[in-house]
Amino acid sequence: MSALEQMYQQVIMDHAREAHGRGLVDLGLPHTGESHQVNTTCGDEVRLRVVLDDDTIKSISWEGSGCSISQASISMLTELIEGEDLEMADETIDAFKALMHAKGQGLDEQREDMLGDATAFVGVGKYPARIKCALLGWMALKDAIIQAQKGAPA
Amino acid sequence: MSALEQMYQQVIMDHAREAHGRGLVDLGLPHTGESHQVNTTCGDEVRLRVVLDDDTIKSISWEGSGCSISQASISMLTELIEGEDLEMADETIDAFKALMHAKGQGLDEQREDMLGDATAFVGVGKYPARIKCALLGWMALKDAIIQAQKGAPA
Amino acid sequence: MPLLPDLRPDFPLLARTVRNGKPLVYLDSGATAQKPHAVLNAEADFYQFHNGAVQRGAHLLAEEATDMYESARAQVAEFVGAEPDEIVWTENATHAINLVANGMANASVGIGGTESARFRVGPGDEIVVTQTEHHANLIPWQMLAAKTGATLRWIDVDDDGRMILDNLESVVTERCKVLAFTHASNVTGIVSRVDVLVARAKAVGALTVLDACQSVPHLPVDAKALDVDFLVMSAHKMLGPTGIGALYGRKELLDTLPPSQFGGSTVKVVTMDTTTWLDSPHRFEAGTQPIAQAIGMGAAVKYLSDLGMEAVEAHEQELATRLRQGVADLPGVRLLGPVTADAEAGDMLAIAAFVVDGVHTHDVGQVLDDRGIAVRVGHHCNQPLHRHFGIAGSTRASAHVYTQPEDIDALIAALADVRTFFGVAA
Amino acid sequence: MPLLPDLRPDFPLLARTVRNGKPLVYLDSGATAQKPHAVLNAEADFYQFHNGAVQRGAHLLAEEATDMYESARAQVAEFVGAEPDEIVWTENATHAINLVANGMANASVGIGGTESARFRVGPGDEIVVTQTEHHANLIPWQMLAAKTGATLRWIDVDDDGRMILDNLESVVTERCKVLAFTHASNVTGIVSRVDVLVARAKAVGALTVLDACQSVPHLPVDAKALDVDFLVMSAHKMLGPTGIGALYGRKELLDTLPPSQFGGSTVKVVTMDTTTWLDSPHRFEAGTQPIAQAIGMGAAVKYLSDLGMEAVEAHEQELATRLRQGVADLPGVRLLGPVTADAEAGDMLAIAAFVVDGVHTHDVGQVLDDRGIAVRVGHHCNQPLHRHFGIAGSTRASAHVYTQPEDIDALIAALADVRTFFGVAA
Ligand SMILES: Cc1ncc(COP(=O)(O)O)c(C=O)c1O
Ligand SMILES: Cc1ncc(COP(=O)(O)O)c(C=O)c1O
Repeated sequence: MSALEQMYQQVIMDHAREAHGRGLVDLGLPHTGESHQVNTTCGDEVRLRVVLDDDTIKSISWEGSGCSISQASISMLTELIEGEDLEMADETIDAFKALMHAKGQGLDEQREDMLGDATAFVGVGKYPARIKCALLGWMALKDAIIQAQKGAPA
Repeated sequence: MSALEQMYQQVIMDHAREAHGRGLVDLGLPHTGESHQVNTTCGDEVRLRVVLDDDTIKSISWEGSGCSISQASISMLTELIEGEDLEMADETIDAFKALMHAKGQGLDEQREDMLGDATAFVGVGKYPARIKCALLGWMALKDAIIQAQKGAPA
Repeated sequence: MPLLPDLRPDFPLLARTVRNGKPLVYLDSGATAQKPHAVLNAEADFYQFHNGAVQRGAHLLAEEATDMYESARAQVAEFVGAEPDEIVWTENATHAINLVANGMANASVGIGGTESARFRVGPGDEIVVTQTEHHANLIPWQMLAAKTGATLRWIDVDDDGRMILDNLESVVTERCKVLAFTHASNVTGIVSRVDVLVARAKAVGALTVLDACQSVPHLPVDAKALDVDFLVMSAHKMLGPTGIGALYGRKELLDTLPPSQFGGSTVKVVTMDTTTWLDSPHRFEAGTQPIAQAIGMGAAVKYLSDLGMEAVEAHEQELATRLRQGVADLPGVRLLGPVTADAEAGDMLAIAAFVVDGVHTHDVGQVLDDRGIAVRVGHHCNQPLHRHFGIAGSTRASAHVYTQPEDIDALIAALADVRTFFGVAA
Repeated sequence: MPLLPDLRPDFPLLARTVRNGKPLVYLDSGATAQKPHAVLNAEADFYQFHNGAVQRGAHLLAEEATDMYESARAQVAEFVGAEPDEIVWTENATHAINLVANGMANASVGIGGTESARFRVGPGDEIVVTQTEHHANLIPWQMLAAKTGATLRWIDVDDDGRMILDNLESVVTERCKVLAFTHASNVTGIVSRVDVLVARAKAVGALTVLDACQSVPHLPVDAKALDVDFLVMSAHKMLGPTGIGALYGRKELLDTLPPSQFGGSTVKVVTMDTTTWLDSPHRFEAGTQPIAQAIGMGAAVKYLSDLGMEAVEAHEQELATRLRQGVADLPGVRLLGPVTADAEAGDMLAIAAFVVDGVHTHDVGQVLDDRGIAVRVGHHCNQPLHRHFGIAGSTRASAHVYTQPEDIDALIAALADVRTFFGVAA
């Protein structure tokens, strides 16, 4: 597998084509948080919304456009994190960041398990300029959770 | 003669020690012009005053302080130009400038004759940073003549 | 039109390989150019034999450094048809534009006194730019407007990115104090109708500021012939070093524009609470100057002059057509701007910004990079124009004197495969 | 105190001869330092193998260039005890000070909104400097006062050039919004009582700006330990290239100070009439950055760190005493400032500015130059202090890591002959 193929693995291409969670959902609940992130290199944007129910991430939805890496990454995080609790979300975010900074090497088994399909992004770590793409949604997620915790009413 | 000795010839040292024309003279006449010049490298200043009587430079006087090159140069120009007519003054100013940019080479005989003792500054032309020193008074002279011609009453 | 000889041996970087030993196809010169040995040697020679502070001190090194620094200024001046004291060194072209805009802002609050009055702007005055400006020639003017209460207006562009000049008289009016526009677009490669714009500015008494970043490296440019008031350029796009650019300004303007960077080497007399300025260009060069970089820029314009700017222009035109036509002919690829120039507009740059249907610009760039082809992706510091085209970004290929036709052919071949790779080919 | 080993072989320029084959005695490092091979090689390596635009594009060169550029930032940050995103690259130290002063001027007219309110100054507010400042740390504050209507005040110095701190409370009052002062004087070599000044500024809630141009190259400096808000330095005095300096600022301040140079690479979203900024440090780095120079500055601080700043300081102290005592002991020569430091003030720099009775500074410099000794003559961009000393200029010798005791001995020997040459010796 060439470095390019390693970057654009099939599962990534699939998520890029059919992204999960696209389209902002308004549940009309308190503890809804939103974050808008821009990748300043290319102008790609994402607006991501999180709804908390106690410690649980009840809903993730988003809108935006971007490259296959950013879109697939947001799609996968939606799948991975929706329905999970905050602690697990935090750990997963950290694991994904670690994967991005692993320069194309994998992580330990435990964290790879936690990331599931998202380990497919391992190849991105070899391309520093693309790490921002892969992290875009995750930064939005982290920020939206903080906003939601502030209890901003929907 | 070393380059340094060529620069600081005896006649220059003598003028530097006993400068002509120092002390501003107020003749109370119209067609008096004054110029203030600063050598921005070292902060040296000269204020030079010219009084015209028709086409004749009736009086040159100045005050200021500076290095031996600048002081000797002002002193010599006072001796050379005072009492001369404007055309001769212009030509001498041009000849002195030419000497400064001759990189330590002399000028043709005619212009050297015109400069008299001031040809002793030939050595300064080898030191670009010092040309400003030697020219300081001459710039002031040129400017003061223009001011005087404007007929600014004394 | 004849191409230049193959100059790649003069450019050490072009000999390197990338991504597992692939030869480098460098098509990102619009962002920054590679440097010939002559430029690197000029800087090294300065540091190794002549390094000293300029315009200060009386020792030999200081003299030599000053002489080299001022000679470089004279070289750059000659290159754009100006006098040496009409050239101010700046960190880059962006800073050169800011020097003018910030100087005008300072004049507007009274700095420089009545001598600087002609640079004042305020409520009721207008500042005009265009919709095809690089951020560097847009934001400084936005901020000048914000600081002074003047109004920012702009010349729109058409679907091809050409400035719309029919209604120029209604956009550039008597209220216009300054008209800032690009000489050549860093996205579409269109060369502007400087003649038309300058004529209108003159008719209403507005100052003109020409962003010549993309033109000066590729076409003969003569500031006096163009009759602009200010013109900016960046060395790093002209085969020169990073860290240096230059502002051309008409002497009488530079002598009265107030500085906006204050410090040593710019002053005559300083007391604890007052300062008087030197004449231009030194009044603008605050602090220790980018000396080695100025000398490097001098060497760069010498290299270009030795090639001959007419020859450089011919080379650029030849590549422009091959590149833009090649991209436009690809199925599923949208070229931004016209394929070739309009008759009266003259040249186009050898730049092609494009969008591949169904593939994001970052993904396009990635596939090209994997093949050793370096292009730029994103908005190229020109968000408003991309928004006008209805897109967030594009992929841009751009050439320089060392670019050869086979570089362009390599790009076209790789692009043909991009859609297949992402499974969007017909 | 131990001297450093003889480092001259690391500095190619020091091998050259001057004025008819005389060996060079370079004592003008206070103006600009010579560069070691390590710095020249770092720049050459960048241009030859990695040159590309940073923070843009996705190709290999762009990635490598960005990585080298940001690594250099981290090196400089570590060198002064800061975080990488607390370091902003500037053209030189002068521009770094202007960045703060002009940013405050912009905040004062509303740029940056309420987020930037803490930087606003206006009538009734005071800006305080000292009488021993380099023009770079004086004029920007004069101009901030002129633009905003704030009042400029200053801390006087005594006959030796020491800041008078007894009455500090009456000079730095509750009205003071910013206190800008030098870490070490480029004329007297006195190191300032940063602790006392910072304590007073904090007591009245004023921002502090430390001009560390002369300290950072010679002493260990830790911005956090000094507890200043901003600190500036210039690479060319630190064995680094020309064309680059750096501003340290506390992150929370840098994130809210409005920029004053506008253009590409500083922005998030740009429309034709609005712009939002990136966070620091990028919001301040408008246009194509001085990339090679940043990398060169990184190599320079690595060279200094490898020597060890404690060792550098010890070397400097040893030379300071030899130089200042040597000059002070010469008959008919007046040393500016005290011979050695006061106990509580700590270090002095190995700088000696002096006046030879009856001989103008330019003439002194000329004789020294003729012997191959490079010193600086004039006011050293510090007119107010010279005026305070009752003189227009002085001759200044200054050392660096490559200076050896015999360089200083050569100066002292030559100085002894200067008065004889001009016939003013007793
Ligand atoms: C104390 C001091 N501050 C500021 C500066 C200005 O540094 P630069 O000229 O590199 O901007 C200098 C050097 O000239 C200096 O010695
Ligand atoms: C048209 C145009 N203007 C201005 C600039 C800014 O030049 P610099 O980044 O060197 O300041 C650029 C290059 O990025 C450009 O292409």
